[in-house]
Amino acid sequence: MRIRVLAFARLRELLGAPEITLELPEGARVVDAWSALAQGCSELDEQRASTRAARNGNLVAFEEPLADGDELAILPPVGGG
Amino acid sequence: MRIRVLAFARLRELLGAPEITLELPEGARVVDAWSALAQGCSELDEQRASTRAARNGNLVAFEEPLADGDELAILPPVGGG
Amino acid sequence: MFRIVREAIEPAALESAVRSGDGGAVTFVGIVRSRADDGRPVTGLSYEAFEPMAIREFRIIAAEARERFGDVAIAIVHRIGELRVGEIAVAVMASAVHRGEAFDACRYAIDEVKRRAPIWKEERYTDGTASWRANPSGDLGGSAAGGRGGAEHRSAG
Amino acid sequence: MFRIVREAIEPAALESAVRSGDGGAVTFVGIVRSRADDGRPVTGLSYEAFEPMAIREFRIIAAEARERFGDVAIAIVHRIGELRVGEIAVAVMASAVHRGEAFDACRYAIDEVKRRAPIWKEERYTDGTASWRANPSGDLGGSAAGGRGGAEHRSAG
Repeated sequence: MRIRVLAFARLRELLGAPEITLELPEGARVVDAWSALAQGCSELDEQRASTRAARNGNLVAFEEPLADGDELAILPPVGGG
Repeated sequence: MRIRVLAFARLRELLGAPEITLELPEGARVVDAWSALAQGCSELDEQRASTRAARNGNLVAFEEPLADGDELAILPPVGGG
Repeated sequence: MFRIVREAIEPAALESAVRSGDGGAVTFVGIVRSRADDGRPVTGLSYEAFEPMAIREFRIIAAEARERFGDVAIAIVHRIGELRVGEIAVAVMASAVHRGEAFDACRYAIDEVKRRAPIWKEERYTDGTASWRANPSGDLGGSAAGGRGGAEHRSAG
Repeated sequence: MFRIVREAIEPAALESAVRSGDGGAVTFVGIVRSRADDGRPVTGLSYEAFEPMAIREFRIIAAEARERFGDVAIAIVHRIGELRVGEIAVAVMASAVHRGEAFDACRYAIDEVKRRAPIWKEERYTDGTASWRANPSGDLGGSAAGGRGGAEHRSAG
Protein backbone atom coordinates (compact mmCIF):
# COMPACT_ATOMS: atom_id res chain seq x y z
CA MET A 1 0.00 0.00 0.00
CA ARG A 2 0.96 3.62 -0.47
CA ILE A 3 0.69 6.29 2.21
CA ARG A 4 1.46 9.98 2.27
CA VAL A 5 3.62 11.21 5.16
CA LEU A 6 3.51 14.83 6.36
CA ALA A 7 6.31 16.02 8.65
CA PHE A 8 6.52 19.26 10.61
CA ALA A 9 9.08 21.51 12.24
CA ARG A 10 12.20 19.65 13.42
CA LEU A 11 10.91 16.35 11.99
CA ARG A 12 10.42 18.00 8.60
CA GLU A 13 14.01 19.23 8.69
CA LEU A 14 15.40 15.80 9.67
CA LEU A 15 13.32 14.10 6.97
CA GLY A 16 14.47 16.68 4.44
CA ALA A 17 10.99 17.23 3.02
CA PRO A 18 7.56 18.33 4.26
CA GLU A 19 5.86 15.43 2.51
CA ILE A 20 6.96 12.07 1.17
CA THR A 21 5.21 8.98 -0.17
CA LEU A 22 5.93 5.57 1.35
CA GLU A 23 5.29 2.10 -0.07
CA LEU A 24 4.53 -0.32 2.77
CA PRO A 25 3.49 -3.98 2.86
CA GLU A 26 -0.16 -4.84 3.59
CA GLY A 27 -0.83 -4.91 7.33
CA ALA A 28 1.71 -2.19 8.09
CA ARG A 29 1.19 -0.07 11.19
CA VAL A 30 2.29 3.45 12.09
CA VAL A 31 5.39 2.01 13.74
CA ASP A 32 6.40 0.39 10.44
CA ALA A 33 6.07 3.68 8.62
CA TRP A 34 8.23 5.28 11.31
CA SER A 35 10.88 2.60 10.93
CA ALA A 36 10.95 3.11 7.18
CA LEU A 37 11.40 6.84 7.64
CA ALA A 38 14.01 6.54 10.40
CA GLN A 39 16.07 3.94 8.57
CA GLY A 40 19.49 5.45 8.14
CA CYS A 41 18.59 8.60 10.06
CA SER A 42 19.45 8.08 13.71
CA GLU A 43 18.72 11.72 14.49
CA LEU A 44 15.12 11.21 13.36
CA ASP A 45 14.82 7.96 15.28
CA GLU A 46 15.93 9.73 18.46
CA GLN A 47 12.77 11.84 18.25
CA ARG A 48 10.51 8.78 18.45
CA ALA A 49 9.68 9.13 22.16
CA SER A 50 8.40 12.69 21.75
CA THR A 51 6.66 12.20 18.40
CA ARG A 52 2.89 11.81 18.02
CA ALA A 53 1.21 10.39 14.94
CA ALA A 54 -2.02 11.55 13.29
CA ARG A 55 -3.72 9.25 10.82
CA ASN A 56 -6.00 11.18 8.50
CA GLY A 57 -6.03 14.06 10.98
CA ASN A 58 -6.67 12.02 14.14
CA LEU A 59 -4.08 11.28 16.80
CA VAL A 60 -3.38 7.54 16.94
CA ALA A 61 -1.04 5.17 18.73
CA PHE A 62 2.00 3.82 16.93
CA GLU A 63 0.30 0.41 16.89
CA GLU A 64 -2.54 1.76 14.72
CA PRO A 65 -2.90 -0.15 11.42
CA LEU A 66 -2.56 1.83 8.19
CA ALA A 67 -4.52 1.51 4.97
CA ASP A 68 -3.77 2.35 1.36
CA GLY A 69 -4.22 6.07 0.69
CA ASP A 70 -3.76 7.12 4.31
CA GLU A 71 -2.26 10.46 5.27
CA LEU A 72 0.13 10.01 8.19
CA ALA A 73 1.34 13.17 9.96
CA ILE A 74 4.32 12.97 12.33
CA LEU A 75 4.14 15.68 14.97
CA PRO A 76 6.88 16.83 17.34
CA PRO A 77 5.96 18.54 20.65
CA VAL A 78 3.98 21.68 19.84
CA GLY A 79 4.88 25.30 20.55
CA GLY A 80 1.91 27.40 19.46
CA GLY A 81 0.80 30.56 21.19
CA MET B 1 -17.50 76.87 58.38
CA ARG B 2 -18.49 76.36 54.78
CA ILE B 3 -18.23 73.04 52.93
CA ARG B 4 -19.04 72.00 49.39
CA VAL B 5 -21.19 68.88 49.00
CA LEU B 6 -21.09 66.74 45.83
CA ALA B 7 -23.90 64.23 45.32
CA PHE B 8 -24.10 61.46 42.74
CA ALA B 9 -26.68 59.27 41.04
CA ARG B 10 -29.78 58.63 43.17
CA LEU B 11 -28.48 60.90 45.95
CA ARG B 12 -28.02 63.73 43.44
CA GLU B 13 -31.62 63.30 42.32
CA LEU B 14 -32.96 63.27 45.88
CA LEU B 15 -30.88 66.32 46.78
CA GLY B 16 -32.09 68.08 43.64
CA ALA B 17 -28.60 69.31 42.67
CA PRO B 18 -25.16 67.81 41.93
CA GLU B 19 -23.47 70.30 44.24
CA ILE B 20 -24.55 72.50 47.13
CA THR B 21 -22.77 74.60 49.73
CA LEU B 22 -23.48 74.07 53.43
CA GLU B 23 -22.81 76.38 56.38
CA LEU B 24 -22.02 74.30 59.45
CA PRO B 25 -20.96 75.19 63.01
CA GLU B 26 -17.30 74.72 63.98
CA GLY B 27 -16.59 71.14 65.06
CA ALA B 28 -19.16 69.67 62.67
CA ARG B 29 -18.66 66.13 61.47
CA VAL B 30 -19.77 64.28 58.32
CA VAL B 31 -22.85 63.09 60.17
CA ASP B 32 -23.85 66.70 60.86
CA ALA B 33 -23.56 67.56 57.17
CA TRP B 34 -25.73 64.55 56.39
CA SER B 35 -28.35 65.63 58.92
CA ALA B 36 -28.43 69.11 57.40
CA LEU B 37 -28.90 67.63 53.93
CA ALA B 38 -31.49 65.06 55.00
CA GLN B 39 -33.55 67.52 57.04
CA GLY B 40 -36.99 67.53 55.51
CA CYS B 41 -36.12 64.82 52.97
CA SER B 42 -36.96 61.45 54.45
CA GLU B 43 -36.24 59.72 51.14
CA LEU B 44 -32.64 60.94 51.30
CA ASP B 45 -32.31 60.00 54.95
CA GLU B 46 -33.43 56.44 54.11
CA GLN B 47 -30.27 56.09 52.00
CA ARG B 48 -28.00 56.72 54.97
CA ALA B 49 -27.15 53.06 55.63
CA SER B 50 -25.90 52.49 52.09
CA THR B 51 -24.17 55.86 51.65
CA ARG B 52 -20.39 56.33 51.87
CA ALA B 53 -18.74 59.68 52.39
CA ALA B 54 -15.53 60.96 50.80
CA ARG B 55 -13.80 63.99 52.35
CA ASN B 56 -11.54 65.71 49.83
CA GLY B 57 -11.53 62.55 47.76
CA ASN B 58 -10.85 60.04 50.56
CA LEU B 59 -13.43 57.69 52.00
CA VAL B 60 -14.10 58.55 55.65
CA ALA B 61 -16.40 57.44 58.43
CA PHE B 62 -19.47 59.54 59.27
CA GLU B 63 -17.75 60.50 62.54
CA GLU B 64 -14.92 62.24 60.63
CA PRO B 65 -14.56 65.93 61.58
CA LEU B 66 -14.93 68.50 58.80
CA ALA B 67 -12.98 71.69 58.21
CA ASP B 68 -13.74 74.94 56.45
CA GLY B 69 -13.33 74.59 52.67
CA ASP B 70 -13.77 70.79 52.64
CA GLU B 71 -15.30 68.98 49.71
CA LEU B 72 -17.67 66.28 50.94
CA ALA B 73 -18.89 63.73 48.38
CA ILE B 74 -21.84 61.51 49.22
CA LEU B 75 -21.69 58.24 47.34
CA PRO B 76 -24.42 55.64 46.89
CA PRO B 77 -23.49 52.00 46.14
CA VAL B 78 -21.55 51.91 42.88
CA GLY B 79 -22.47 50.28 39.59
CA GLY B 80 -19.55 50.75 37.23
CA GLY B 81 -18.47 48.20 34.65
CA MET C 1 -3.65 54.72 30.88
CA PHE C 2 -6.39 55.47 33.42
CA ARG C 3 -9.29 57.39 31.94
CA ILE C 4 -12.91 58.36 32.15
CA VAL C 5 -14.13 59.12 28.62
CA ARG C 6 -17.34 60.36 27.02
CA GLU C 7 -16.80 58.91 23.55
CA ALA C 8 -16.74 55.31 22.29
CA ILE C 9 -13.97 53.12 23.74
CA GLU C 10 -11.60 51.49 21.23
CA PRO C 11 -10.06 48.50 23.07
CA ALA C 12 -7.08 48.59 20.70
CA ALA C 13 -6.09 51.93 22.24
CA LEU C 14 -5.29 50.16 25.51
CA GLU C 15 -2.60 48.10 23.77
CA SER C 16 -0.34 51.15 23.91
CA ALA C 17 0.16 50.29 27.61
CA VAL C 18 1.76 46.92 26.71
CA ARG C 19 5.54 47.00 27.32
CA SER C 20 8.15 45.67 24.92
CA GLY C 21 9.04 42.67 27.11
CA ASP C 22 5.45 41.51 27.61
CA GLY C 23 4.45 38.18 26.07
CA GLY C 24 0.74 38.19 26.88
CA ALA C 25 -2.00 40.79 27.15
CA VAL C 26 -5.53 40.17 28.44
CA THR C 27 -8.26 42.69 27.70
CA PHE C 28 -11.70 42.66 29.27
CA VAL C 29 -14.51 44.72 27.76
CA GLY C 30 -17.87 45.18 29.47
CA ILE C 31 -20.72 45.57 27.00
CA VAL C 32 -24.20 47.05 27.54
CA ARG C 33 -26.61 44.11 27.53
CA SER C 34 -30.08 44.15 26.03
CA ARG C 35 -31.62 42.85 29.26
CA ALA C 36 -31.29 43.73 32.93
CA ASP C 37 -30.38 41.01 35.41
CA ASP C 38 -34.09 40.64 36.18
CA GLY C 39 -34.85 40.13 32.47
CA ARG C 40 -36.38 43.53 31.73
CA PRO C 41 -35.51 44.76 28.22
CA VAL C 42 -33.13 47.70 28.30
CA THR C 43 -32.71 50.45 25.70
CA GLY C 44 -29.45 51.71 27.16
CA LEU C 45 -27.56 52.84 30.24
CA SER C 46 -26.52 56.18 31.61
CA TYR C 47 -23.24 56.28 33.56
CA GLU C 48 -21.91 59.01 35.79
CA ALA C 49 -18.66 59.18 37.76
CA PHE C 50 -16.90 61.15 40.46
CA GLU C 51 -14.07 61.56 38.01
CA PRO C 52 -10.96 62.53 39.99
CA MET C 53 -11.68 59.92 42.64
CA ALA C 54 -12.48 57.27 40.01
CA ILE C 55 -9.19 57.83 38.22
CA ARG C 56 -7.29 57.75 41.49
CA GLU C 57 -9.07 54.50 42.35
CA PHE C 58 -8.03 53.03 38.97
CA ARG C 59 -4.39 53.84 39.81
CA ILE C 60 -4.67 52.30 43.27
CA ILE C 61 -6.25 49.14 41.86
CA ALA C 62 -3.41 48.85 39.32
CA ALA C 63 -0.81 49.28 42.08
CA GLU C 64 -2.53 46.57 44.14
CA ALA C 65 -2.51 44.25 41.12
CA ARG C 66 1.24 44.75 40.77
CA GLU C 67 1.71 43.95 44.46
CA ARG C 68 -0.34 40.79 44.12
CA PHE C 69 0.66 39.48 40.71
CA GLY C 70 4.08 40.96 40.06
CA ASP C 71 5.30 43.00 37.16
CA VAL C 72 2.11 43.70 35.17
CA ALA C 73 1.12 46.74 33.10
CA ILE C 74 -2.51 47.82 33.48
CA ALA C 75 -4.83 50.20 31.64
CA ILE C 76 -8.40 51.03 32.71
CA VAL C 77 -10.83 53.14 30.69
CA HIS C 78 -14.49 53.69 31.64
CA ARG C 79 -17.04 55.53 29.56
CA ILE C 80 -19.73 57.79 31.04
CA GLY C 81 -22.84 59.41 29.58
CA GLU C 82 -25.54 57.72 27.52
CA LEU C 83 -24.68 54.27 26.14
CA ARG C 84 -26.73 52.10 23.83
CA VAL C 85 -27.06 48.32 23.91
CA GLY C 86 -23.91 46.70 22.48
CA GLU C 87 -21.60 49.60 23.28
CA ILE C 88 -18.52 49.17 25.47
CA ALA C 89 -18.83 50.65 28.96
CA VAL C 90 -15.43 49.66 30.32
CA ALA C 91 -12.15 48.19 29.09
CA VAL C 92 -9.37 46.78 31.28
CA MET C 93 -6.05 45.58 29.87
CA ALA C 94 -3.31 43.74 31.77
CA SER C 95 -0.06 42.57 30.22
CA ALA C 96 2.90 40.69 31.60
CA VAL C 97 5.81 38.52 30.55
CA HIS C 98 3.63 35.43 31.01
CA ARG C 99 -0.09 34.99 30.54
CA GLY C 100 -1.00 33.74 34.02
CA GLU C 101 -0.20 37.05 35.68
CA ALA C 102 -1.96 38.96 32.91
CA PHE C 103 -5.18 36.95 33.35
CA ASP C 104 -5.08 37.26 37.14
CA ALA C 105 -4.37 40.99 37.10
CA CYS C 106 -7.08 41.74 34.52
CA ARG C 107 -9.65 39.78 36.50
CA TYR C 108 -8.64 41.47 39.75
CA ALA C 109 -8.79 44.93 38.20
CA ILE C 110 -12.29 44.61 36.71
CA ASP C 111 -13.62 43.00 39.90
CA GLU C 112 -12.24 45.89 41.97
CA VAL C 113 -13.47 48.55 39.51
CA LYS C 114 -16.98 47.15 39.88
CA ARG C 115 -16.65 46.99 43.65
CA ARG C 116 -15.25 50.39 44.47
CA ALA C 117 -14.75 52.84 41.62
CA PRO C 118 -17.15 55.78 42.20
CA ILE C 119 -19.18 55.18 39.04
CA TRP C 120 -22.95 54.73 38.82
CA LYS C 121 -25.30 53.45 36.18
CA GLU C 122 -28.96 54.03 35.49
CA GLU C 123 -30.77 51.40 33.46
CA ARG C 124 -33.28 52.73 30.93
CA TYR C 125 -36.10 50.34 30.11
CA THR C 126 -38.23 50.01 27.02
CA ASP C 127 -41.31 51.06 29.00
CA GLY C 128 -39.79 54.50 29.60
CA THR C 129 -38.84 53.95 33.24
CA ALA C 130 -35.31 53.95 34.61
CA SER C 131 -33.54 52.90 37.77
CA TRP C 132 -30.10 53.24 39.34
CA ARG C 133 -28.43 49.85 39.63
CA ALA C 134 -25.64 49.04 42.03
CA ASN C 135 -23.33 46.09 41.52
CA PRO C 136 -23.80 43.20 43.97
CA SER C 137 -20.26 43.95 45.16
CA GLY C 138 -20.60 47.73 44.82
CA ASP C 139 -20.18 48.82 48.44
CA LEU C 140 -17.13 50.99 47.68
CA GLY C 141 -14.82 48.59 49.48
CA GLY C 142 -16.55 48.04 52.80
CA SER C 143 -19.42 49.53 54.75
CA ALA C 144 -18.81 52.71 56.72
CA ALA C 145 -22.37 52.89 57.92
CA GLY C 146 -23.69 49.49 56.90
CA GLY C 147 -23.14 49.48 53.12
CA ARG C 148 -25.29 47.24 51.00
CA GLY C 149 -24.97 46.38 47.30
CA GLY C 150 -27.34 45.26 44.59
CA ALA C 151 -30.13 47.54 45.70
CA GLU C 152 -32.47 49.16 43.26
CA HIS C 153 -33.35 52.81 43.59
CA ARG C 154 -36.15 53.56 41.19
CA SER C 155 -35.96 57.04 39.82
CA ALA C 156 -38.62 59.26 38.35
CA GLY C 157 -38.63 57.51 34.95
CA MET D 1 -14.02 32.36 13.96
CA PHE D 2 -11.26 29.74 13.93
CA ARG D 3 -8.38 30.63 11.66
CA ILE D 4 -4.75 30.21 10.77
CA VAL D 5 -3.57 33.41 9.07
CA ARG D 6 -0.36 34.63 7.45
CA GLU D 7 -0.92 38.35 7.92
CA ALA D 8 -1.00 40.56 11.04
CA ILE D 9 -3.76 39.74 13.54
CA GLU D 10 -6.14 42.56 14.45
CA PRO D 11 -7.64 41.60 17.83
CA ALA D 12 -10.65 43.85 17.12
CA ALA D 13 -11.64 41.46 14.33
CA LEU D 14 -12.41 38.78 16.92
CA GLU D 15 -15.10 41.00 18.45
CA SER D 16 -17.37 40.02 15.56
CA ALA D 17 -17.85 36.71 17.39
CA VAL D 18 -19.44 38.47 20.41
CA ARG D 19 -23.20 37.85 20.53
CA SER D 20 -25.85 40.50 21.18
CA GLY D 21 -26.69 39.22 24.65
CA ASP D 22 -23.10 39.06 25.89
CA GLY D 23 -22.09 41.45 28.67
CA GLY D 24 -18.38 40.67 28.84
CA ALA D 25 -15.64 39.72 26.41
CA VAL D 26 -12.11 38.65 27.33
CA THR D 27 -9.39 38.70 24.69
CA PHE D 28 -5.92 37.21 25.11
CA VAL D 29 -3.14 38.11 22.71
CA GLY D 30 0.21 36.37 22.71
CA ILE D 31 3.04 38.66 21.65
CA VAL D 32 6.52 37.77 20.36
CA ARG D 33 8.96 38.59 23.18
CA SER D 34 12.40 40.04 22.72
CA ARG D 35 13.96 37.31 24.87
CA ALA D 36 13.65 33.54 24.99
CA ASP D 37 12.78 31.86 28.29
CA ASP D 38 16.49 31.26 28.83
CA GLY D 39 17.21 34.96 28.32
CA ARG D 40 18.74 34.77 24.85
CA PRO D 41 17.86 37.81 22.72
CA VAL D 42 15.45 36.93 19.92
CA THR D 43 15.00 38.68 16.58
CA GLY D 44 11.76 36.92 15.75
CA LEU D 45 9.88 33.64 15.51
CA SER D 46 8.85 31.40 12.68
CA TYR D 47 5.60 29.47 13.12
CA GLU D 48 4.25 26.58 11.10
CA ALA D 49 1.03 24.62 11.49
CA PHE D 50 -0.71 21.47 10.33
CA GLU D 51 -3.55 23.72 9.28
CA PRO D 52 -6.66 21.53 8.88
CA MET D 53 -5.90 19.69 12.11
CA ALA D 54 -5.13 22.93 13.96
CA ILE D 55 -8.43 24.49 12.95
CA ARG D 56 -10.30 21.35 13.92
CA GLU D 57 -8.51 21.41 17.28
CA PHE D 58 -9.57 25.05 17.78
CA ARG D 59 -13.20 24.01 17.25
CA ILE D 60 -12.90 21.08 19.65
CA ILE D 61 -11.31 23.31 22.32
CA ALA D 62 -14.17 25.82 21.93
CA ALA D 63 -16.76 23.04 22.26
CA GLU D 64 -15.03 21.80 25.41
CA ALA D 65 -15.04 25.34 26.85
CA ARG D 66 -18.80 25.51 26.28
CA GLU D 67 -19.26 22.17 28.05
CA ARG D 68 -17.19 23.37 31.01
CA PHE D 69 -18.20 27.01 31.34
CA GLY D 70 -21.64 27.22 29.76
CA ASP D 71 -22.88 29.46 27.00
CA VAL D 72 -19.72 31.19 25.77
CA ALA D 73 -18.75 32.35 22.29
CA ILE D 74 -15.13 31.72 21.33
CA ALA D 75 -12.82 32.85 18.54
CA ILE D 76 -9.24 31.62 18.00
CA VAL D 77 -6.82 33.01 15.41
CA HIS D 78 -3.17 31.97 15.12
CA ARG D 79 -0.64 33.50 12.79
CA ILE D 80 2.06 31.48 10.99
CA GLY D 81 5.15 32.45 9.03
CA GLU D 82 7.83 34.93 10.09
CA LEU D 83 6.98 37.18 13.03
CA ARG D 84 9.03 40.00 14.49
CA VAL D 85 9.36 40.95 18.15
CA GLY D 86 6.21 42.74 19.35
CA GLU D 87 3.89 41.16 16.77
CA ILE D 88 0.82 39.16 17.79
CA ALA D 89 1.16 35.39 17.31
CA VAL D 90 -2.24 34.33 18.64
CA ALA D 91 -5.52 35.90 19.73
CA VAL D 92 -8.27 34.14 21.71
CA MET D 93 -11.60 35.82 22.50
CA ALA D 94 -14.32 34.48 24.80
CA SER D 95 -17.57 36.28 25.52
CA ALA D 96 -20.53 35.44 27.73
CA VAL D 97 -23.43 37.03 29.55
CA HIS D 98 -21.23 37.42 32.65
CA ARG D 99 -17.50 38.02 32.90
CA GLY D 100 -16.56 35.01 35.04
CA GLU D 101 -17.37 32.51 32.31
CA ALA D 102 -15.64 34.67 29.71
CA PHE D 103 -12.41 34.80 31.75
CA ASP D 104 -12.48 31.07 32.48
CA ALA D 105 -13.21 30.10 28.88
CA CYS D 106 -10.52 32.39 27.44
CA ARG D 107 -7.93 31.02 29.84
CA TYR D 108 -8.93 27.44 29.10
CA ALA D 109 -8.79 27.99 25.36
CA ILE D 110 -5.30 29.52 25.24
CA ASP D 111 -3.95 26.90 27.66
CA GLU D 112 -5.32 24.11 25.44
CA VAL D 113 -4.11 25.77 22.21
CA LYS D 114 -0.60 25.79 23.65
CA ARG D 115 -0.92 22.22 24.82
CA ARG D 116 -2.30 20.50 21.76
CA ALA D 117 -2.83 22.59 18.64
CA PRO D 118 -0.43 21.26 15.96
CA ILE D 119 1.58 24.48 15.67
CA TRP D 120 5.34 24.83 16.02
CA LYS D 121 7.68 27.74 16.54
CA GLU D 122 11.33 28.26 15.79
CA GLU D 123 13.13 30.95 17.75
CA ARG D 124 15.62 33.04 15.78
CA TYR D 125 18.44 34.50 17.84
CA THR D 126 20.53 37.59 17.33
CA ASP D 127 23.63 35.41 16.84
CA GLY D 128 22.10 33.90 13.69
CA THR D 129 21.20 30.53 15.20
CA ALA D 130 17.68 29.19 15.60
CA SER D 131 15.93 26.42 17.47
CA TRP D 132 12.51 24.79 17.58
CA ARG D 133 10.86 25.40 20.93
CA ALA D 134 8.08 23.29 22.37
CA ASN D 135 5.78 24.56 25.07
CA PRO D 136 6.27 23.00 28.53
CA SER D 137 2.72 21.62 28.14
CA GLY D 138 3.05 20.92 24.40
CA ASP D 139 2.66 17.15 24.34
CA LEU D 140 -0.41 17.26 22.05
CA GLY D 141 -2.69 16.18 24.84
CA GLY D 142 -0.91 13.15 26.28
CA SER D 143 1.95 10.89 25.35
CA ALA D 144 1.38 8.10 22.86
CA ALA D 145 4.97 6.99 23.05
CA GLY D 146 6.27 8.94 26.00
CA GLY D 147 5.68 12.57 25.01
CA ARG D 148 7.88 15.21 26.54
CA GLY D 149 7.55 18.98 26.37
CA GLY D 150 9.86 21.94 26.70
CA ALA D 151 12.67 20.26 24.79
CA GLU D 152 14.97 22.19 22.57
CA HIS D 153 15.86 20.92 19.12
CA ARG D 154 18.63 23.05 17.75
CA SER D 155 18.42 23.38 14.01
CA ALA D 156 21.06 24.23 11.47
CA GLY D 157 20.98 27.97 12.17
